[in-house]
Amino acid sequence: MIRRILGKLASAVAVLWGAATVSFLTLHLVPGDPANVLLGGAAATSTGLREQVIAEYGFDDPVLVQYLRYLGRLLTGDLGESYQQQLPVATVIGEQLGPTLELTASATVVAVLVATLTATLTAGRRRPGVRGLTSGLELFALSLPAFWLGTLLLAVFSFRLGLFPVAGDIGVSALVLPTLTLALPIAGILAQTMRDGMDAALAQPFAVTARARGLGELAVRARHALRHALLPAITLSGWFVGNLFGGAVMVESVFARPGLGRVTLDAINGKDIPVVTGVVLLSAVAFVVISALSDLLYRIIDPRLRTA
Amino acid sequence: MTSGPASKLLAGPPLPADPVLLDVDGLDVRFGRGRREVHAVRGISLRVRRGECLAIVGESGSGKTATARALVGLAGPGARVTAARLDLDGQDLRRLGERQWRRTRGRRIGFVFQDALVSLDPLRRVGDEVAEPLLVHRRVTPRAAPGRVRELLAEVGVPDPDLRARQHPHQLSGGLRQRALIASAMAADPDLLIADEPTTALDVTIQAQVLDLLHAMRHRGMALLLISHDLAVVARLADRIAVMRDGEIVESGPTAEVLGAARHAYTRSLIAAVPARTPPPPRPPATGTPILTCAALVKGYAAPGGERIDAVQDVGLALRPGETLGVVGESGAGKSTLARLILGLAEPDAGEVRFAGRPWSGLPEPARRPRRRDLGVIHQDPLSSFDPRFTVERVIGEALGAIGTPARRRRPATVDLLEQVGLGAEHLGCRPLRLSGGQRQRVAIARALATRPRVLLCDEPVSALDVSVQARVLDLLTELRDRLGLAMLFITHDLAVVRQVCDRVLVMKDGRVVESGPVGTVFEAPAQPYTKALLAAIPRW
Amino acid sequence: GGAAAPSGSGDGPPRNGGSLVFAITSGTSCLNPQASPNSTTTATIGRAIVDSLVAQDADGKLHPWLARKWEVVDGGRGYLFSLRDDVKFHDGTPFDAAAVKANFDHIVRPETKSQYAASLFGGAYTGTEVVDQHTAKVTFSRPFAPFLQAASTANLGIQSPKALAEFGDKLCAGGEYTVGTGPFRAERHIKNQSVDLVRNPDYAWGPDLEGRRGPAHVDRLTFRFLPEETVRVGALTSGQAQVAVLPVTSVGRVSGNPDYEYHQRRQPGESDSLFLNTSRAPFDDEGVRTAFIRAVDLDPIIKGVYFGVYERAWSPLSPATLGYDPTLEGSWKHDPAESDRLLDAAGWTGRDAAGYRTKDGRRLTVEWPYLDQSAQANSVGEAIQADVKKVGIELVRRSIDTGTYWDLLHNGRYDIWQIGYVRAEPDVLSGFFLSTSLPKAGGQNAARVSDQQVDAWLREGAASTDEAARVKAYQQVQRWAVEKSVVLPLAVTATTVGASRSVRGLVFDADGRPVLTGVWLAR
Amino acid sequence: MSAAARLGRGFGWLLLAVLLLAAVAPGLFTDLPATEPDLSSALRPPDAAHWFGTDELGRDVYSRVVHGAGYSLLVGGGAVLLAIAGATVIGLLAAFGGGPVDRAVVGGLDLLLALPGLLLSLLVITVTGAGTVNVLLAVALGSLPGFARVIRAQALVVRRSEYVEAARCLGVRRGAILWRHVVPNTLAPLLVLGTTGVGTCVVAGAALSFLGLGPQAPAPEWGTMVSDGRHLLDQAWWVAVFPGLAISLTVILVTVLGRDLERTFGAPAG
Ligand SMILES: Nc1ncnc2c1ncn2[C@@H]1O[C@H](COP(=O)(O)OP(=O)(O)OP(=O)(O)O)[C@@H](O)[C@H]1O
Ligand SMILES: Nc1ncnc2c1ncn2[C@@H]1O[C@H](COP(=O)(O)OP(=O)(O)OP(=O)(O)O)[C@@H](O)[C@H]1O
Ligand SMILES: [Mg+2]
Ligand SMILES: [Mg+2]
Repeated sequence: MIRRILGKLASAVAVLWGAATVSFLTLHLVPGDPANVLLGGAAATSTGLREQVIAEYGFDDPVLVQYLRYLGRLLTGDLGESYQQQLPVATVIGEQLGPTLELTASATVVAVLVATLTATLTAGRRRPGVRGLTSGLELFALSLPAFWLGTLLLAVFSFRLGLFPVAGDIGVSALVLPTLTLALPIAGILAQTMRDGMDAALAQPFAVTARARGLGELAVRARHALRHALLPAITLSGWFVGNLFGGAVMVESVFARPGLGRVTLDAINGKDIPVVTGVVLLSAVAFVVISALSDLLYRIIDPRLRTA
Repeated sequence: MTSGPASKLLAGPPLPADPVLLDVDGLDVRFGRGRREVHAVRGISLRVRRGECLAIVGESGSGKTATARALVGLAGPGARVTAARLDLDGQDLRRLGERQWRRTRGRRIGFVFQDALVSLDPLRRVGDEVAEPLLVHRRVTPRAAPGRVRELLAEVGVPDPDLRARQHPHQLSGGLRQRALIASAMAADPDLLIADEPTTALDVTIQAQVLDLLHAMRHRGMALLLISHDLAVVARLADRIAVMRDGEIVESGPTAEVLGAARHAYTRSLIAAVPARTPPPPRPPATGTPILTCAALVKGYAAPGGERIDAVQDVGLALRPGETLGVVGESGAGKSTLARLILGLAEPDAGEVRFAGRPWSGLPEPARRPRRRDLGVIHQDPLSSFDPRFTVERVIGEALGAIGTPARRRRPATVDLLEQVGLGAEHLGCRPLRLSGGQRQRVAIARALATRPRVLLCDEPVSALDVSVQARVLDLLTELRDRLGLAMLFITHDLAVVRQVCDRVLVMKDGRVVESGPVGTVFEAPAQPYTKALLAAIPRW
Repeated sequence: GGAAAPSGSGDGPPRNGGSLVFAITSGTSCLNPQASPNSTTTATIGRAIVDSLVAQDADGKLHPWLARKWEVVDGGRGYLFSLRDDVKFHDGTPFDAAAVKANFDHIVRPETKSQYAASLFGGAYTGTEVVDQHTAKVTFSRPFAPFLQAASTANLGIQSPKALAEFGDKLCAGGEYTVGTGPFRAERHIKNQSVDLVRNPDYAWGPDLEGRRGPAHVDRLTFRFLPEETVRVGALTSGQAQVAVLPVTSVGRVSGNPDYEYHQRRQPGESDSLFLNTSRAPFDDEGVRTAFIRAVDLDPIIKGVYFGVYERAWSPLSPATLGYDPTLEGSWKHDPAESDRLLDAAGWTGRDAAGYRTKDGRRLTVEWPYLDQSAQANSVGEAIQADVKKVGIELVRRSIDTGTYWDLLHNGRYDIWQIGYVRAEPDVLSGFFLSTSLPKAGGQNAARVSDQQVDAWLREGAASTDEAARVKAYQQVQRWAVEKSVVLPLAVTATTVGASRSVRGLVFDADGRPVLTGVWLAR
Repeated sequence: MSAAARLGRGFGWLLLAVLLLAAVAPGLFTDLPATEPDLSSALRPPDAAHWFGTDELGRDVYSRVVHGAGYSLLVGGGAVLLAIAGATVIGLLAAFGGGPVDRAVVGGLDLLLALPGLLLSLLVITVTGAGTVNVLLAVALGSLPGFARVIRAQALVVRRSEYVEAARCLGVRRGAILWRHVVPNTLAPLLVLGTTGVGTCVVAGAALSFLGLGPQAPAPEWGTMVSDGRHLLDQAWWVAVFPGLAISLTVILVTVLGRDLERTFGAPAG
């Protein structure tokens, strides 16, 4: 057990180190002089400023020295300072983490609920009507790029019908449309995966056995098949995190919500490499945490994976 | 034909006066539609009385499972079931609505499905699975359920039922799982218990225990519908036997009658397929220098928990030209690991394999490659030993290519080989998936022979086959051995098979050789209790 | 456009209280007006928090503000400001000459990394002298007339010296770190979301201009950053914001709706223009430049793409700026035939398979790199691209990133550069056409012109205190730029603001930016 | 399969064929220019002359959607092909390179998987700049790790399969085993993976375009069209809605047909 945990930790550290290195490399591959990026148009208004910035950030040191210094700073938890905002990256990201977490958490809940419901209600059903309709809807949902779905939802429910506020992160009602935008495409894929899992489980001998005991259809689904359907769904967790993040970038942009997505886009557009690096590291951490959690969940659901 | 002593002991007393419990007439089951329609069951009639045991036997795909499932209304999606009569205790099952079916299943008909190993929900505790029919049919209150579950598990002979109820299916052995399933099927005290192949997945020793258990159940007045492809298995239990083939019942009657004086040719072929009823005369012991020797082989694997499993411990053997050596032992005994060591697919941790008088284990693969042609292998599961994209011609052609047969001479050589194993040129273009099990195994044998080996290693070559097909393949192997003078190493868990084909036998348990010697000696006078148990479990009548 | 009477005045006395939400385009990366680039967002928010020495009215006239009066001394090389003595910063620090010195010195210090404010000193600032507690003298190395207007901007607004010293590198974060003397006190800034301001009840030193005297009427003023155009308009129409900067696409809907009041002010300064790089081929040839410009049928483009909201520009200088040369209007026509003739004359006589002109086997290609743009700016670009294609010029538009942007700009590796620049002062032209204002030196001379005559005019305009002389000098520059075809003026941009009916007292400053001191909410 | 399902499937393939045809020869479907502005007919609603209306520069939206098919399918298909090609090399290398190589490759893949696809794509664009080819590269890199993992897992399965062992026992050489058995059996499931991947990649490409990182104007790329047109949703819904529908339709088509392929060819050993 301890060895397993240590192994996991080691690979987590390796992933983080890799992420840090990737971001550092990106920094050095980016065309253009970082001093220009930092100074904007003021690059040369006063001589000396440029040199000062270069010295301050160590742009003139050998790459290896810069890399080691960068790693060293990371080890002490220092993510550096945003070029654009001249604030510590930790502050910049920290300020925006809240809204993104709120959005992704609510989207996760909605997506999982919707997927579970549709999967449970439609799995194994042969009636082409219901099943065709739901899988059609699912297909449609997953075919909608987040930016497009969001724009449509806004146009209809906010501008036309005025049911929800157009923007901002104030109150629950402002969260409804962004959540749906983020959740629906994910729910589409999740529902399909879960239904496939459920179909597979329902075809298993144990499901037939359960029916042969006199169990009703719903009971077979809820007590037996659902857990099995969850397993492949959990396998999607990595994909899920990636999609949540990618979706959040879009949703935050379309709904003009504050959050990490906006920060990332701004940073990428503005070549604010320290912030980009911070985001990369954060998402790597999120991935590591989520995969540890899904691992745990897997073990909770599937006793076969627990060591005897 | 004489009934063995075991069957005298076990067969229940015929109770002709008992009323008919299950009355089926003209049962028809079809799957699919149009050109793809499968007519699985074709108008069969069955009758089971209270307390009686009826066995349905027949080869794989004959429609046994389809029949059984139709009886509980679970023939499956896409199945169309019709019947002239389908009565349980006077009630017409054809008219049942979904709710009434639910009240019938589990409560009136208990069902133990084929595939005991996967018929318990792997994600739930064994106790919950056993309790399910109790709770669904409100036989006990939820509070009282655990107590009743424990009683049930104890009744079916599960030791330490408290612990087992709290465990998950994967923590139970196959035999225990099958017992738990039976306990669950019996929990709500049904009138009829349907057991579909209750022993196929099990080791011989455990198989005997489960059959004993089912026999004991019958004494509680429960009627039993037993389904199997193995005549020897049902002979011990059934009052009456119905023989199915291609969806029809070709013969039925009291057990002794069917076994003793089978009228239908198919029944007779089934009976003939039961091995080891008449052991072949012992052949003179082989002499000469062993072509294959293993000395003090040890192989361990790292188990998930961090400990090591010694799959093979201190195993030694010698195989001489023209000799057949059997290796037996139950699942996990280390037989396949031994085979892999001999094949050079795994390297021993200690010990040595010598082949044709020269070292074999521990060599780099390129050094072994030219000598591999002398060591043929037949795998347990022929299908997975073929590249799914290859035709029969390519499968065998590859083997021929490996010994340098030029491309243009491969086709006639392939046809030659196919003919040797009883197949023809018409099979050249087939993909393995489209061949029957017996044909696949023949292709596998043809491939093994393609390199003209001196030693043939067979790892469970017949365990995946139907009894009747199994008999034909065994005949083929012995015939080839005699004709080509091959040395054979025959790995199996089936002692009856060993008895039929081997000269000497090696009994393995937990990676060690517990007993070895000429077949006759070991079978007639086993020295070890483990061997005795194995022998006692061989089904026979 | 131009200066109109403040709207909504005259129906009863202003009511105090309530809070106002202003939906504004985007939070810039730096909210400190002294360090940020020239941005409407910073200027608008900054104006509500910090006061300046002088105030410029909508007509461009200068009025006393924190400076009671001023005097130009040393032949235009010095400005002597007599300061008010009754002013306090939001943090309680009294306002005095030392504060002025602290601010101006702070702005030009390299560590401040000022991207705009420092340039308002024209590189000529030599220092500020504290003559006495309430008299400050700002001195320059040469006569520098544009300074007074510069001193009226929020960028040179006076912030608390205590805050400047204390917060140092946090100033860009805006919010509570920006401490001024203005009608509102900054409370907090939530990045990418909003800036909250609260009323400064002590404010009694606003300039004597309509709607700017103070104190403010609303208790709370919130700027919401909504870069997504539809969302911003939605915020206004759904009542989540009372005032919103409108995208041109929505002007029609709001201006025609009686529930809203629509305000439009032309922005002064440098019109949205394309500068043609005269320092490299093919635009080093005046004929090719003229051919390019004549090939563009600008009227329908500007009218179509901007929905008739922005006027078509004729001069690099906006009509809302002192010194605009109205004679340039209609001075040239769309004339593809003339373009063809000029290009033939310039030797671009070949044609390649794609229909583009060639000379010596080289295609007539011009490159227009741009940083990410609005959809309209893109459309204008695409339309121009299609127009010049008709005369055989290939226009390659390339979206680039910030790093590349500065690289290309500094090194002159482009043919066309698009800039617009808001400032109510004709001297902006110096930034664009002075030979020393090359981008690398911090200027905007993207056409890379170097003409002694032009330099002379511009120097005269900057040095002279005589308005007529200045106007003449700057008009000559404009005419020259159009005649020499170094610039293709596109559109006179405008501030377009929609406000709900209840909003009263909204006025605009010389830059066409909303001033919120006098705003109040009717019931 | 029911008659209706067969019909639907036939129709689906037909539509995809039409889409592909539009991608390679848009001229067959429209003779209106896709990039030529005609300001006199800006923002016309859909009518007989302009089936999908016109945009703010008076360009025919239908023609732009037709011409845009090429970009979307190029990005979607190209990215998938590129990703699969890269993933195959990497996956096989890992599966056959042995312990250290495998660990290194798997570590690298884990790292890439740890970064959301969009973030990876954005990083690529940061380095390479915007543009069609760069979007293609970015999207390909974004989906490569997923593919590579599948391929490696499949290659491992194949490598350990009994038929590979059988070939070894026959004395077939390593190279021959790799080429004859492993590669074909590893790549078979990719057909399905690839088709469904096209849909994902089309969306990913459109998303990048939406963020302003796509093909350069005036290329009629669907994502860019939605992005630009959404500001006009009030006045001229058709400018954004039709390209949006085109994206959805394409994704649905390739997804459905990919699943169809899966049913037909998937898991042949089953
Ligand atoms: N759901 C199904 N759809 C189509 N065909 C089926 C289905 N279930 C069974 N069959 C076919 O019906 C026939 C009878 O199958 P069944 O399972 O009853 O055989 P069985 O006698 O139980 O064989 P085994 O000994 O292998 O269990 C077979 O040909 C089988 O392929
Ligand atoms: N690759 C492996 N890694 C870890 N453990 C293994 C491995 N192969 C076999 N074992 C273990 O070694 C033991 C012997 O396995 P082996 O396959 O040799 O048994 P067997 O006698 O062939 O059984 P069966 O009759 O079920 O085929 C088992 O406990 C098995 O779990
Ligand atoms: Mg069966
Ligand atoms: Mg084995």
